[in-house]
Amino acid sequence: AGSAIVQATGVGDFVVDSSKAAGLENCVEPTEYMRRNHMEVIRHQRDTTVYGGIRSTKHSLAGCVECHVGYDAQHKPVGIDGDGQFCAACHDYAAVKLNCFDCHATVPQGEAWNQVRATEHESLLPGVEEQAD
Amino acid sequence: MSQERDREVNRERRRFIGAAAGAVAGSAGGAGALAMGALASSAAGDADAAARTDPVTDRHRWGMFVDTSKCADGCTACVDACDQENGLNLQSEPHGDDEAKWQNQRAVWIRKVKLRDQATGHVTNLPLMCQHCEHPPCVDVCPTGASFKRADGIVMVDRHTCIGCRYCMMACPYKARSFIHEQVDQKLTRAPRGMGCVESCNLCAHRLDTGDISTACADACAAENHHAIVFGDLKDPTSPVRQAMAKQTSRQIREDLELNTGVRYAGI
Amino acid sequence: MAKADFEVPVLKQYPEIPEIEPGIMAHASPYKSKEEFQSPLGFPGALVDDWQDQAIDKMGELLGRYRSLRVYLDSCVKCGSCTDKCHYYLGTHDPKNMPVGRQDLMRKVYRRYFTLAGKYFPKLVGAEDFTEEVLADWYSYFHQCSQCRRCSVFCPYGIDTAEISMAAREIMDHIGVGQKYCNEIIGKVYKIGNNLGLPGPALEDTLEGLEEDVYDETGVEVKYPLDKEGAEVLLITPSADFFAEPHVDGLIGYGKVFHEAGLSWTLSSYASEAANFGMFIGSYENMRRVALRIREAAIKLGVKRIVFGECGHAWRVAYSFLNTLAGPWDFLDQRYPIPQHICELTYDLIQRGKLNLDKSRNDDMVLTYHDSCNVSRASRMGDRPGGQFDIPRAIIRASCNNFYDMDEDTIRDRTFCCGGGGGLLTDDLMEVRVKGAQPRVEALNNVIQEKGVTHMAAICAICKSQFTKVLPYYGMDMDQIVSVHQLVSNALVLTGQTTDEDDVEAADEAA
Amino acid sequence: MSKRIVYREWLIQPERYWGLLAILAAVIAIGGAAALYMEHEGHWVTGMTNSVVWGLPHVFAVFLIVAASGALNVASIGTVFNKPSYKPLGRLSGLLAAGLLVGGLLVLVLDLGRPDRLLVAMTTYNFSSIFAWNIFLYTGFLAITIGYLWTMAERKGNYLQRPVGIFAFLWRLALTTGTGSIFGFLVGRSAYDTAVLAPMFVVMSFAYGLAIYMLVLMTSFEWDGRPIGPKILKRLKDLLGLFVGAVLYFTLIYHLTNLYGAKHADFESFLLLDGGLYTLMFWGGWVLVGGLLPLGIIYHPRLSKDRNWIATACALVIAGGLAAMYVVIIGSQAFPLEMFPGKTVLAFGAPGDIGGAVAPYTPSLPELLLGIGGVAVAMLIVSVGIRVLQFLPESLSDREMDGLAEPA
Amino acid sequence: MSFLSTIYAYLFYFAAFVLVAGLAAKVVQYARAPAPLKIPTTPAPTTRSGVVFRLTREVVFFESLFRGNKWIWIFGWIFHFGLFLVTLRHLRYFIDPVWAPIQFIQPFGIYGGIAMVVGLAGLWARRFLVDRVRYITSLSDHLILALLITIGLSGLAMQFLAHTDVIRVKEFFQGLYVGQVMTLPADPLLLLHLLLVAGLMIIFPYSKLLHMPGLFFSPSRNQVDNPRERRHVAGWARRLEQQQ
Ligand code: HEC
Ligand code: HEC
Ligand code: HEC
Ligand code: HEM
Ligand code: HEM
Ligand code: SF4
Ligand code: SF4
Ligand code: SF4
Ligand code: SF4
Ligand code: SF4
Ligand code: SF4
Repeated sequence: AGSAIVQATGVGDFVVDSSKAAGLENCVEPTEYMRRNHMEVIRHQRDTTVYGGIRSTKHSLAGCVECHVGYDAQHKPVGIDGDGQFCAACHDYAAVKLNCFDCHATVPQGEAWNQVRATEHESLLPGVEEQAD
Repeated sequence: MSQERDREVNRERRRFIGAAAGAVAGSAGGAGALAMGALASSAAGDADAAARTDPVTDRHRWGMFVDTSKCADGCTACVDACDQENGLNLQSEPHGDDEAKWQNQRAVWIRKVKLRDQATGHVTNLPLMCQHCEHPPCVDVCPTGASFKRADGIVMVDRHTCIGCRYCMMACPYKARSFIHEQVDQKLTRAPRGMGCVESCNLCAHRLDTGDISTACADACAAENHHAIVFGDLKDPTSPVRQAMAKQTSRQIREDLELNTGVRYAGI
Repeated sequence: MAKADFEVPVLKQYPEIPEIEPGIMAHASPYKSKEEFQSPLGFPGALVDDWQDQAIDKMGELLGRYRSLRVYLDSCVKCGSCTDKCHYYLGTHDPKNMPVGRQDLMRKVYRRYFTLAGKYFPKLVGAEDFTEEVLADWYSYFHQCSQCRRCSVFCPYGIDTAEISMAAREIMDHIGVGQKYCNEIIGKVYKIGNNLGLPGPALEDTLEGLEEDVYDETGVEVKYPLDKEGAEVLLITPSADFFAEPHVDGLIGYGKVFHEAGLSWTLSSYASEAANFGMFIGSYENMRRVALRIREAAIKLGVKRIVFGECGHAWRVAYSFLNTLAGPWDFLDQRYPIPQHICELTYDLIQRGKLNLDKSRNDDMVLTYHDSCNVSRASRMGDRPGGQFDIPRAIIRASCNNFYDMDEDTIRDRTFCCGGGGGLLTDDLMEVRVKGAQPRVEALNNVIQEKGVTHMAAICAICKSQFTKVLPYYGMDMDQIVSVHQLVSNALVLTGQTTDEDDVEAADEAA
Repeated sequence: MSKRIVYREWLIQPERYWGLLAILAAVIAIGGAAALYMEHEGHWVTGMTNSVVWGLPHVFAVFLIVAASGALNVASIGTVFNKPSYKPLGRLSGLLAAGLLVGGLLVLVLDLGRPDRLLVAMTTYNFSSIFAWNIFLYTGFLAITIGYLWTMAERKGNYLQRPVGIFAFLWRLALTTGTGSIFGFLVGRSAYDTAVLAPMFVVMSFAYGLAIYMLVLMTSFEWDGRPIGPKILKRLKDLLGLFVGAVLYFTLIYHLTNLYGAKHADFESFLLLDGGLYTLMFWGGWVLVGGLLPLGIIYHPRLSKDRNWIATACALVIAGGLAAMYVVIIGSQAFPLEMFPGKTVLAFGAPGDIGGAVAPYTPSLPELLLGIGGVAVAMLIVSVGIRVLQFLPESLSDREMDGLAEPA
Repeated sequence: MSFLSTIYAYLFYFAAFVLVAGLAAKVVQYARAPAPLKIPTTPAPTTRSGVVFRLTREVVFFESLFRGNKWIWIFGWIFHFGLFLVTLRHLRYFIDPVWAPIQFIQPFGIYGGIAMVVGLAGLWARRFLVDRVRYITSLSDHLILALLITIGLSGLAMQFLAHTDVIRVKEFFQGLYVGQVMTLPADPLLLLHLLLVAGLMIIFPYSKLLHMPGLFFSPSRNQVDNPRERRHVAGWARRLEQQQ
């Protein structure tokens, strides 16, 4: 799959068709900018999160994964660093080592407290209606 | 699969969460908005009550009070909850490792300790995790500054700069830290983890940062109706933790080191 | 101390790299050759009219003939590693005596006529036309190179300025600008058989004298045969060995060694010269012509082995080129190296315990050893790399008790030239010779001061002549230089030799 | 004109030299493979655990680093304390120091959990950490040693030799103190919580460094057929005796202070009486092999004149030194942290997790190979160094040395 | 496909042609020039494998230079080793899929780039500071250093200051293989970098950069020291023999 993706030209080459991103216009920053500078963006986000406790999703790695992760026929997410998947396809092509996923989840799984759990948690709070699971 | 497990935990949680609910009441709207995936809006004034857009400050210092007399023999709810919350249960013993050694090699953020007084024979139970020292020796010794104390008093490891030298483990008097000895295949988005770095209890920082003033271990203990762990802001006299400490005398483990720990114990 | 009409360099305790003084040696050039010396070698007698074109043509021809020249002229990156390695630069401070400076004299012409960049952007790459001034520089500075190859050792690409000097001299010879000293000598070899022009009878005389001397001294009849047909070994030795001091002591030594080994040997009056100045002028043809005399002599005398005496560049031509120039040597005994160095032969005998050496007989000397450049950097002895360093030292250590090496940076393959090699051993280049000897003499001076060294041994006729002449300029004695086989000769107790004590005993018995 | 010391490259036979390099390279390759294995699999393949976090590699690394500092002592004696007869020994001393340090650091780095982040370690510092300071101390030491070597070798730099030498000397003390303090500042651990540790490391460094230096000197001279006179040998071995004695003395002080601070009495009884392997290592390795035996040889009227015995003494000091490091580094981690005075720990986390008990530690093969690889790196640096550069004086015979002793 | 991309495409076709053809011509010329005499600088190896070992040491460690001058050696070696790493790292633009060892080398290539520039700076400094080297330096020597250092600095600037779209760069060069002109990102640094690289490729066969093939053809380094054992005669020398 990797080579098929890789051969194409124009912006958006690497975006996996089944991912959420495929249906959207632009990345979190202008795509041209992201192609060149995404590492700076997430690196900055990383420090903001770790030291400042700011976990906004705009530049967060979890955000990248969530939007860019591809899905298989069973609608199961495929690891974003898998062969031919978004990060890996591009990084393999450019031979840039990507070790983020040594630690980080490659599919959205047990997101930060706010993203999945808070929804349920919040329903327990007084004055908030319980939401369906 | 693990998502399902998360949900189950959540269902359980609903039964007991009432106690903590008051503290987070103000955040409900914000948390809800976040859950929709929208961008966090700046929660005016008190940023703690919602996902933050400003860096943490030293207006708070998070800490715990443990009443060892309430900690039940045989209970490990807090340990299990922490394992679930922080993905520690996803660790797997490397093929070929010695079982006993593995117990000593796997990451543990909180452990159940059982003591007997040599004089009286009295048995005490307590949960032991990172004490979030105000003057943390682990931070002092870390060569790269990967071990650090957040402005709000949480001591953590920035695992992007940790080189795995393990000097902090040598320095910590509480054996609170763990080194990841093996490759980790399964991980949660909220708890990244990888071989070669050191980690320890971070007071469930992801919860705090998204506006929830609770930790998995305290919640779990309460859920079991033991209420041995009380979590809160040590700087806020009205916080549950301060109120609990006001009622009982508490001590620090290894008080002689004068680390001014953020976790205090009654009954040791 | 010998008188000099130039400034003799001061010897320092530690070597110093001088600052450059451009042009300071431009005046020093050897006498030009004349018609009578040029024509026997096949060169024009005076500067030809279209010299420029002819020179460029010749250069083109040489570029096609010698890979070394081609590669060396292209490859230099001007790194500077060689700049402080030439003894002539160290002694004269003239930047054109830096090896790369010397090469550049030719390189700039090469670039101008043979490279794209030099043709179109001469300024950019420092290319220049071959003008009279350039030719004058060539004549001066290519005759201030002793072709010692020290620069080649330190050049990352092994660029050997000697090759370039040789080519330059060849080109100059071809346009009629030859050097008198070399070309005259080569002529003598063709005419008489050796550099010094000693005719056969004179040689016979000398050798008889030697036999008598040795007999007087030892009471043993050691023979020094000439033109003896059917001998086992043909000894080819520099003609200086026949009469110059200390060379002749070496020759005496060879004879004793042959005697002890029981080898029948002979010298040849036809090939009575080991030296081959054809190499100095870079002329393959002349070098070959000289070398072929040895082949002829060997065939005529019907010898089985060829052994070379102590001479540096002769050994280079013998070891490295003889097989190429005058081979194949299939008529000789293949069990021995062809040709063999006298040191190899002696060393072998020592190893096999065939020589009875009494070291104490050399106790009046504390020795050091000068690695002659052509031996160290252009040839070999024995069967392993570096044998040319170890074998002579082993012989010296076997023949005397007191031996110290000079500074490591100045010996073995980093040895400094004596300053007189490469066809510079002429009085018209005295200034160059004295200044060029400075680094070697400096190192020698250090061991003299520190280890109490009294004598320096060498295995090269040119070195020996050069030092006897130059050492006095530095306040040393001309006889501080000795032959290696002179030491062997001193220490060797011949079978049946009567020592002083023996004499007494013999007298007692007789009584 | 003052007398020159003539240095020569190491001129042993090429076969022998390349053979030596090949052996060292093979050992290094094995060590490298071991490191690669550890990094690839993770540290679970070592004997290390969350209780004993520093294993055998640290024993080797700390030993090498400490010895590096001590090895430079010989040069210091020559320049700083102006002992002319030590001057010819200076260059080798500098080279050996640099080599040992590089070897030690390499082991240290390869034992990191994330050696790929070395750049992080080199660019982000936490200045309250002794370890961070040590990174400066180590790299600085290397730079200064190289500079020092330059002042010794290059005549234009000779005039700087003394100031640089003094600076190097002070730096060296700081370095060993710093290395000692890595442990000294671990207040939580009974074994380390004492100020004597730093000076003890300083004298240990003198002893180990000198022992290694003497072995290297004697071997390299022997192989190349260069003479070492009995006088200089006697000087060196007397100095070794002095240092070994001092190590024993500080060992005594160390235990006395620990015993005096009553709260460490438990640890002392563990180490001195019932620590099993560690007790054995202490008495048998640290005290006997590393101290008493070598002293016996060094001051023995006859043995002390025999080169082979002197070499044996050096080897014993080295072996004892490794044992001492093992006891200091691993023994004190194995001993449980005392968190609850007056209480017995019945359980500490999940079964098998060591809290109140002595932690088990069995060094694994890869750790050992990595450590030995570091030693080989040091030796490789020294062998190549003396081969290609003029580090070794051509002779240390008494005749040569006498000339130097005269006031310049 | 922009105008600029087309220009660069043709520039690189031309440069590659000059480099390959020029170098090949030179190598053929060297190979065909006979070496009539044995002139290895001793102590020379006496076997072929010994020669390979010697040349390897020269290429990898610059052994002779090391013996000659430590300062030049340090800077020269740092530069070349850096250049070597950079070259390996750059292979990622030219091969697809990228070989594993090249992937592995990537991070080191960046250090290589820094080392290369540091080495060049040192080499350049000595051309001003050492009187002997100043004397032998011509304008072209300065220019080559300037060229390389600018290439290095523009590359590093792309790495650390203003990233370019590496993927497009690779696509551009991959396209050249099949005669397709892909769009080259119009980042000034990249264009400068590539322009100078093309310049380097063009001058390579006509400048002192020939030292690279030169080393392998240098008779004083590549000959086996066995003249006594084996007769060595060049073609023209044999003809000379036969004439007589
Ligand atoms: C809101 C969803 C969303 C999020 C979150 C997001 N992206 Fe994107 N990203 C996109 C879309 C949509 C595109 C394709 C744009 C296009 O085709 O022009 C894209 C394109 C890209 C590209 C260019 C790919 C190409 O083939 O040219 C990169 C690189 C990229 N994203 C990286 C990231 C990173 C890193 C993050 C995390 C900080 C991130 N994205 C987060 C939606 C997202
Ligand atoms: C050794 C483990 C490890 C590696 C490798 C690692 N991270 Fe992280 N990262 C973490 C942990 C742990 C956190 C969470 C810190 C917290 O929750 O306070 C984190 C958090 C982050 C965050 C903020 C959380 C989010 O989802 O946005 C970003 C961004 C991030 N890392 C980026 C990276 C990038 C980029 C890389 C690769 C270059 C990387 N990380 C490699 C462990 C790692
Ligand atoms: C358009 C192709 C492309 C995609 C898609 C892409 N990257 Fe990259 N990324 C690159 C390139 C190219 C570099 C290296 C740039 C360089 O070498 O200067 C890089 C570098 C990085 C770096 C810095 C690595 C280092 O060692 O410095 C990080 C971190 C990174 N990418 C993360 C990601 C993540 C996470 C994703 C997926 C969400 C991703 N990238 C998707 C092209 C891509
Ligand atoms: C087999 C490969 C090569 C070897 C063995 C080699 C070796 C050397 C050596 C020994 C030097 C002299 C020392 C110095 O000045 O740095 C040198 C100089 C130089 N090399 Fe190379 N080189 C090689 C390839 C290259 C290549 C591919 C380039 C260019 C792209 C290059 C560019 C240079 C330059 C510019 C100099 C001169 C530096 C100066 O002006 O000071 N080399 N090389
Ligand atoms: C056609 C050939 C070349 C192309 C396409 C090319 C392209 C590039 C690119 C895109 C970068 C930026 C890398 C990044 O941002 O990650 C870069 C960096 C660099 N380039 Fe080149 N380059 C070429 C040839 C060269 C040559 C011949 C040299 C050296 C003489 C060189 C030296 C460097 C250096 C030192 C860097 C910075 C370090 C690095 O990122 O590797 N490049 N080059
Ligand atoms: S959950 Fe509460 S009672 Fe149970 S072990 Fe933990 S602290 Fe004790
Ligand atoms: S308990 Fe240990 S890990 Fe936690 S802050 Fe204190 S010293 Fe650091
Ligand atoms: S292991 Fe990591 S966090 Fe601990 S001291 Fe070392 S670098 Fe710091
Ligand atoms: S606070 Fe959170 S991280 Fe810390 S022990 Fe409790 S559950 Fe674990
Ligand atoms: S061959 Fe000898 S004399 Fe000639 S330039 Fe080189 S070093 Fe000087
Ligand atoms: S050492 Fe060689 S390359 Fe360097 S300047 Fe001299 S001749 Fe040129």
